[in-house]
Amino acid sequence: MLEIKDLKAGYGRTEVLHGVSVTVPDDAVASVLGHNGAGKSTLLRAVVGIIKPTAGSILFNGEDIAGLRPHQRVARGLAYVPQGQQSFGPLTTLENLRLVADGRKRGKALVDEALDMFPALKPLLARRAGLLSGGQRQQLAIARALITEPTLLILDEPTEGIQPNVVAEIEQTIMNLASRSGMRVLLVEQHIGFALRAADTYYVLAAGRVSSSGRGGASAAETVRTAMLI
Amino acid sequence: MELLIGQMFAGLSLGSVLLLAALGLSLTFGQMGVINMAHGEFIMAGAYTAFVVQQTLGSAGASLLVSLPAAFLVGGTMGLILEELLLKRMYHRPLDTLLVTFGVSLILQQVARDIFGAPSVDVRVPAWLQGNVELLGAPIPLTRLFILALALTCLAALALLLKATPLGRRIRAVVVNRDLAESSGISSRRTDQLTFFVGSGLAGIAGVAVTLIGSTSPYLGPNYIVDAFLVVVAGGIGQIKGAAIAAFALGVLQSVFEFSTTASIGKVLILAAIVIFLQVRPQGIFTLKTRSLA
Amino acid sequence: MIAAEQPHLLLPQGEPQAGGRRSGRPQYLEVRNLRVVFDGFTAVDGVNLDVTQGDLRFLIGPNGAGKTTIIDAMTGLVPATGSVNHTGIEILGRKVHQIAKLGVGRTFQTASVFENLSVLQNLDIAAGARRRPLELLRRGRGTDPAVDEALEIIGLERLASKQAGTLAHGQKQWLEIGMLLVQNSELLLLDEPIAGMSQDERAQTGELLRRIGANRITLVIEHDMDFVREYATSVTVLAAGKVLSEGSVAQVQADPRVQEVYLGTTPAKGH
Amino acid sequence: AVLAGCGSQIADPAAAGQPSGGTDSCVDTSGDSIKIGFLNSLSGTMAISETTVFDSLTLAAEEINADGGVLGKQLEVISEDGASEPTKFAERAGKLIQQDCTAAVFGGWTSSSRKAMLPVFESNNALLFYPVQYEGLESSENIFYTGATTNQQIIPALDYLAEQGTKTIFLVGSDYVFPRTANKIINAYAEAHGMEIVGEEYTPLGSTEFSTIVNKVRDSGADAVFNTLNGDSNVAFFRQYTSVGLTPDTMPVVSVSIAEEEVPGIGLENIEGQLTAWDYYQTLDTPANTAFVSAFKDKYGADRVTSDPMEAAYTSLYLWKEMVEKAGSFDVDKVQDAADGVSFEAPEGTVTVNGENNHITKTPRIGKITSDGLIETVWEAPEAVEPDPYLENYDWASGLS
Amino acid sequence: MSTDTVRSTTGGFAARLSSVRQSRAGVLAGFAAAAVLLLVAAPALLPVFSLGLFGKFLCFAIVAVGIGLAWGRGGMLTLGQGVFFGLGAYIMAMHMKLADAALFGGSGVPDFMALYGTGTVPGWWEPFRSPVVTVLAVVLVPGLVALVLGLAIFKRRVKGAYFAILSQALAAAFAVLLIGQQATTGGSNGLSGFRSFFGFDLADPANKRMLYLLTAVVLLLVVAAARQLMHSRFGELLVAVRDQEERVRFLGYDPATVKTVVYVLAAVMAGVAGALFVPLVGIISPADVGVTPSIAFLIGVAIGGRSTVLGPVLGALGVAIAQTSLASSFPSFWVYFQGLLFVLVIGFLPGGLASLPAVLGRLRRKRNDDGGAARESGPPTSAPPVPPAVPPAPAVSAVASPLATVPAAKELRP
Ligand SMILES: Nc1ncnc2c1ncn2[C@@H]1O[C@H](COP(=O)(O)OP(=O)(O)OP(=O)(O)O)[C@@H](O)[C@H]1O
Ligand SMILES: Nc1ncnc2c1ncn2[C@@H]1O[C@H](COP(=O)(O)OP(=O)(O)OP(=O)(O)O)[C@@H](O)[C@H]1O
Ligand SMILES: NC(N)=O
Ligand SMILES: [Mg+2]
Ligand SMILES: [Mg+2]
Repeated sequence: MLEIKDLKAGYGRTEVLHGVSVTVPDDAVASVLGHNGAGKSTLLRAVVGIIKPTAGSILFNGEDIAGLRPHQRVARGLAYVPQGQQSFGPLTTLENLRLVADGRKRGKALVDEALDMFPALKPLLARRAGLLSGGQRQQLAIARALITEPTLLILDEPTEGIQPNVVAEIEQTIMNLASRSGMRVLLVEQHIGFALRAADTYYVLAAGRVSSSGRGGASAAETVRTAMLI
Repeated sequence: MELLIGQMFAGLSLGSVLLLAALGLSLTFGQMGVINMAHGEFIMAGAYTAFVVQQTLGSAGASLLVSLPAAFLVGGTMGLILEELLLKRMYHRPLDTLLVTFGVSLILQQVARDIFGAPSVDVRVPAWLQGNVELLGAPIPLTRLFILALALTCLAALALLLKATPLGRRIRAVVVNRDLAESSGISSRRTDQLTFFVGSGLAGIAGVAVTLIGSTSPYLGPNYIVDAFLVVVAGGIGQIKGAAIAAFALGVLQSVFEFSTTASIGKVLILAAIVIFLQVRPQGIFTLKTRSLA
Repeated sequence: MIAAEQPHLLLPQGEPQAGGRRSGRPQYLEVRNLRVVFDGFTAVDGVNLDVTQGDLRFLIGPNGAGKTTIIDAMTGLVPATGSVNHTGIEILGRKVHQIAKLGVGRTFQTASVFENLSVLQNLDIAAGARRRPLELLRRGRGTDPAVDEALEIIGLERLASKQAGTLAHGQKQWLEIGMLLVQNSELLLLDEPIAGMSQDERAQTGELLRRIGANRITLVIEHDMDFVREYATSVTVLAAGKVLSEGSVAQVQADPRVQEVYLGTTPAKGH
Repeated sequence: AVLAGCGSQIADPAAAGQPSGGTDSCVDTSGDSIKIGFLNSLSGTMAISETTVFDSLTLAAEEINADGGVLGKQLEVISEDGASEPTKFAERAGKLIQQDCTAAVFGGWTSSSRKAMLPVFESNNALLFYPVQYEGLESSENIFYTGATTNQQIIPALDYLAEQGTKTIFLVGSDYVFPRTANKIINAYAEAHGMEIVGEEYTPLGSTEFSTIVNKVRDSGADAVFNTLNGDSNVAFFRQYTSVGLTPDTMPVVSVSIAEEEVPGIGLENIEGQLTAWDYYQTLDTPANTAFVSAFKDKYGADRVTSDPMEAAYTSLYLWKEMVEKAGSFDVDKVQDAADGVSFEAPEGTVTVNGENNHITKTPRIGKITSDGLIETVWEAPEAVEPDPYLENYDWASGLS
Repeated sequence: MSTDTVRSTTGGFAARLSSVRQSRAGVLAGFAAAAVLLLVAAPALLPVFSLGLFGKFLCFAIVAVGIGLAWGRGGMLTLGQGVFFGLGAYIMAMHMKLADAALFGGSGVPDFMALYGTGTVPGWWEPFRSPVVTVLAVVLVPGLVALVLGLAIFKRRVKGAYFAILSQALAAAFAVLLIGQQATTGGSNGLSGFRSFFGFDLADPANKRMLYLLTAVVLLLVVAAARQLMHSRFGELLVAVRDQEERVRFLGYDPATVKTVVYVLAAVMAGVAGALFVPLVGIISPADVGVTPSIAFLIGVAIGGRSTVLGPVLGALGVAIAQTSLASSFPSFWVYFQGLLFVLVIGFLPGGLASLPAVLGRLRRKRNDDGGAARESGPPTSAPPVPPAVPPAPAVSAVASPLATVPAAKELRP
């Protein structure tokens, strides 16, 4: 599904990723873990196309998408929820959703489905997204991503700032989608528990390189903790 | 009485000219954050389009109607070129766009001078717009009525575009956060181009309108640019209805000031009024509140 | 890293404890009937809150409960009614910068630092609000010892001359905490300070909070219950703009209403 | 060093500011050519008008050179751009005098450009030839005024209106020195002649919004409008004037700053039949004018027109030639001494320099804009009028200066 | 200055923070060289006319230093410096008119007032008969006006494009107001025809030289002051306010005060420049104070490098010289040229010529990794707008350090 090979990328003169290879197999969820500043978000930004890699390749369903602009990648089935509860502030919650639903055949239905998944948004439809609380904005961001009916959902710390019982729901939603609709997930997550429960494969990123990787599942937790301590 | 009605209408009519000049800006400035000082020259391009169309078609009546869409295209295309060549790399430095486009406006004025010559050219008013109708004894020029109607039509069309169409949503989304828009599947380039095309096209239409009442010369732009920006600022950036209210308010206010004092003092008073107004509402008539630093 | 002879300016001895440390005349925060209304929507609805110096108080509650809004109100960002008393001084109704001068410091849910200045310059500016005008005009020669120490505490020494805009998310949050430290705030308001940090970084941050909280009034907003359990000395639960429950971590965790609206009926263990 | 740099303090005000020995002219008369300067706005808002003056100055220089030059020397023209800014005019004048060492400078249009240059020419004891009608109340040893002063344009226009039975006048002008001073004179005239000024309005230069003014004009019911608007404002004014139903028949407008080249831009339908006041029109039927117009069209194209300031500029260069040849020298003092009485067969008729005030005699003419876009004379003074910049010969004007 | 801090990893924070100190000797040497050039070489080499012209350029350079502070460092795009320039200039001109009238006229009434006005001196002119009041007013009036405007504008958090447009409208209104008051301000003619300057005969070349020297000294002082300010803590604070005004509040500063201080400074510089301009040039008119001259002040600043100390000065001088030499020979070409300068420099070299070495260096490096097309839409929003400035090559750094840049403002979107 997604194959990242020897990816190098950074900002201006500073290289952040020094040759990272990460694969999301056709039937799996992959988690990326790592410290603050390890380059996790940078990796996702490169996959989505917000920054331009200086070397390496990104194959999506066999096609090298490294030269495509982000919206073209979205059209091919990628969806991205960036870190930091981003949304379109001056637009209302509903407009945020319709924005991505526009031009899709099932647009209207997709918005409704997303709202069913995040019922907390329903009373907020007419409020401008810029006025929502952090957690509300984050739910909106995930809902927006799901409306594009992605085949690969890329999430950057999706549960950051979300209340515990909703975290559990989000976790459940994502895992359900992955197993039922065949949507694949590339997840950056600091909660080792969630990251590994969800993941079939995990990668630990340290200082811009993959320092360890393996099969997911709760049993991997110890290995990952040790890997991250070094 | 007669004079009073005449003056009321003069205010509205001045407001409609201001609104036409400012509508496009409320898109390119209000929505996209570009401070396009060449907007005045796009207006000028619209005016010269009316001239060229009239030279080609001969008939003033038909040519006015042809000029409107033609000027929209000409203004829009110039905007597109400007966006593509320069502005697209400057969205993160809005203040710099002011200076770059000031340079562009100098160049465009000189280009117009080199093509059409320095003296103003004559765009004839079609027969059906010559003269006036009487309203309780006050003559209401048909040209002014036409401009008022044109401004209101453009206003309605633009408001509809922004509020109720997918393009409108995109325009508003892209300006907030390009990267997020891109990664939500929106082509920010396409959206920027369309927005700028429409905004600059509106300047072209304004240009056709002003040929009916003023001169068509290379130096037409600077007459409108400062006032047009003031309208957008007073209305609240990105607020179409704010711009509309501000335009008519300024129009009426100016004609009152001008009537009771002189044109020069009137201009100064208008500015003082705006500064005082911004003390009360620093973000203009309408504002979008956002939270803390988010 | 700190030379032994250098006195610790920012880190007091001791640990925070429930109800605060009451040696001498302690500082305190007393919030009474705080109310914030946005166009008819009541985001904070008559909140009372008492925090004493040395207490590490956590503020939890569902998304949209009004936690950030409370901090916004206390720092002058949104208009509010009621009273916020910081050790005898009413701070409600003052301007943002005046409140900051009274020793109230905050961080933001989305980290916000001066992106074009270096880490060091960020700290230097934060340290400088109390400088006299003439001092401002002189070159920032010899750095404040407090700045040096803060840099060490937040672990960014190696990045001291890096532009703050290029820091990773979590690093910015540390920098913000460092800025609070050098700012010499007595009342710390931290909005989700560990969001986006890895487990061990959370632990480090927790320890840091514990150390700096011992002689300060500290109010932390957080959703990570593991973290709350580990470091909170007391907890206030907010829901729909009202205080729902207050007490020790164990107390509020046991409160069925808290479980219902916030934790989930089967508390996720260490998600 | 700084103290040593201090120059003279003013001990004797009478002597100070006068050209001292230190400002000796650097004009080089040794070669077989002589330098002169043209100083016009070739850029900026005034370029529209001033380039036409530049064109006719250039024509005159070429003709003179083809005819053997001045005192046998070919004219070498140095042209500078005043850029429509008074400061620039002052600076460039300084350059033409001090750095280029020209024998005389020709140009300027707005009163502000002239006022800016005046001290420069006086303190350097150099010569400026200024070719545009202006507000009068000035005369300098160092400036020759070849455009009309008020008694050669404004007062005749008022006389004409009075003769037509005009009782009430509305004044409309651009907000600068010429219109304001002209209107002061008109007010004094009106008072003395039993006319009433029913309105006086100014708009900023370049203004295009005239609804209010046009409403006021219409409401005033004046017999005529006296228009001192400048440039593009005229286009807007006349368009809006006609759109409220005002016509030359109902309320004629006399304009003193609209010349032949401005008519097309205003649009014939808006201005045909309105009046102007000048001393020259392209349609004048004199041999000198026929030659001038055809030479001009030969050089610049058949579609170009000639106007009063162009003619005055053309004339100014010839007048200087006559003065120099009469003095037999390029020396400023000698030219000044020789100036009085020098005359030239100009396109507008014979003009003669008045050595008292350095203005020239001119023949005022009222014109009417015709259907071919030119201006035909409808009234002209029986003979050339002596210049009277301070209106000393008009009792009613005694309070003006 | 952040540029050379990058490399020094040892030596303690103090050295890092004030790394500019290392080039102190170089700066002093440069300053001395500039002083010699301006105060000794130029008066010796240039003829009086050119010296006067050059003096006028120095006036523009003084204005430019203030704009560099307000715009380059403070992020306040002030399109209305003409107002302050004009205030200083008109105050000086009024004094000179009155002094001339007293010296030469007898009546004590300036010539133009007799012509266009009532023939009496209006009350608000009277204070400027006094040389002391005049000199004080030249500094205080623009400063006070800026103070009032600044407080009104910045306290109400009017900023960014709002501020720019408002300041531009102010310039327009100021010019219109001056033109409208012909009887007392000379209208569009302005004030001109001065003969004496504080009792010195303006026709005397020695006095012209003295005026020039005075201007040069003022410029040197202004540059020194600006440099000190930029490298002080206040300078850093200013950058912080420019980039994130809201955040600064939470540290206990009032950004409105910070901005007002700089705005007032810039206004005073413009006012003093205006006051020097009048005796040097011999005229001040509304055409020198309106929208166009106000924007023209900016172009040199942008070209030289807005956020540097010397950039604005060199830029202003360069543009003025280029204009004088090119404009007259090719008037319409100059318009194109000027337009292109704006477009090219601001569009493609926002750091001005001062950033040219860094930019060239970056281009050279970029040549090898030129592929892909993904980043057309500019850097990610979290990134600083201009890539971090590159440390200059060690050999250059001492010399170039006065020009060292802080990356251009990240302007908050309105
Ligand atoms: N816009 C930027 N410009 C320059 N450098 C950046 C930028 N964003 C991030 N970096 C640098 O890249 C490195 C990796 O950052 P990244 O955001 O990818 O880390 P991360 O692993 O996502 O950390 P976190 O868990 O805190 O989100 C950091 O050292 C950071 O300083
Ligand atoms: N300016 C505003 N106008 C209208 N509603 C607002 C405004 N600011 C906040 N709100 C609303 O007030 C409520 C409280 O928001 P607040 O940010 O305080 O929540 P929170 O408790 O911090 O949530 P989170 O944990 O998700 O960050 C939310 O429903 C939010 O949408
Ligand atoms: N002299 C004039 N017309 O300004
Ligand atoms: Mg990250
Ligand atoms: Mg919150």
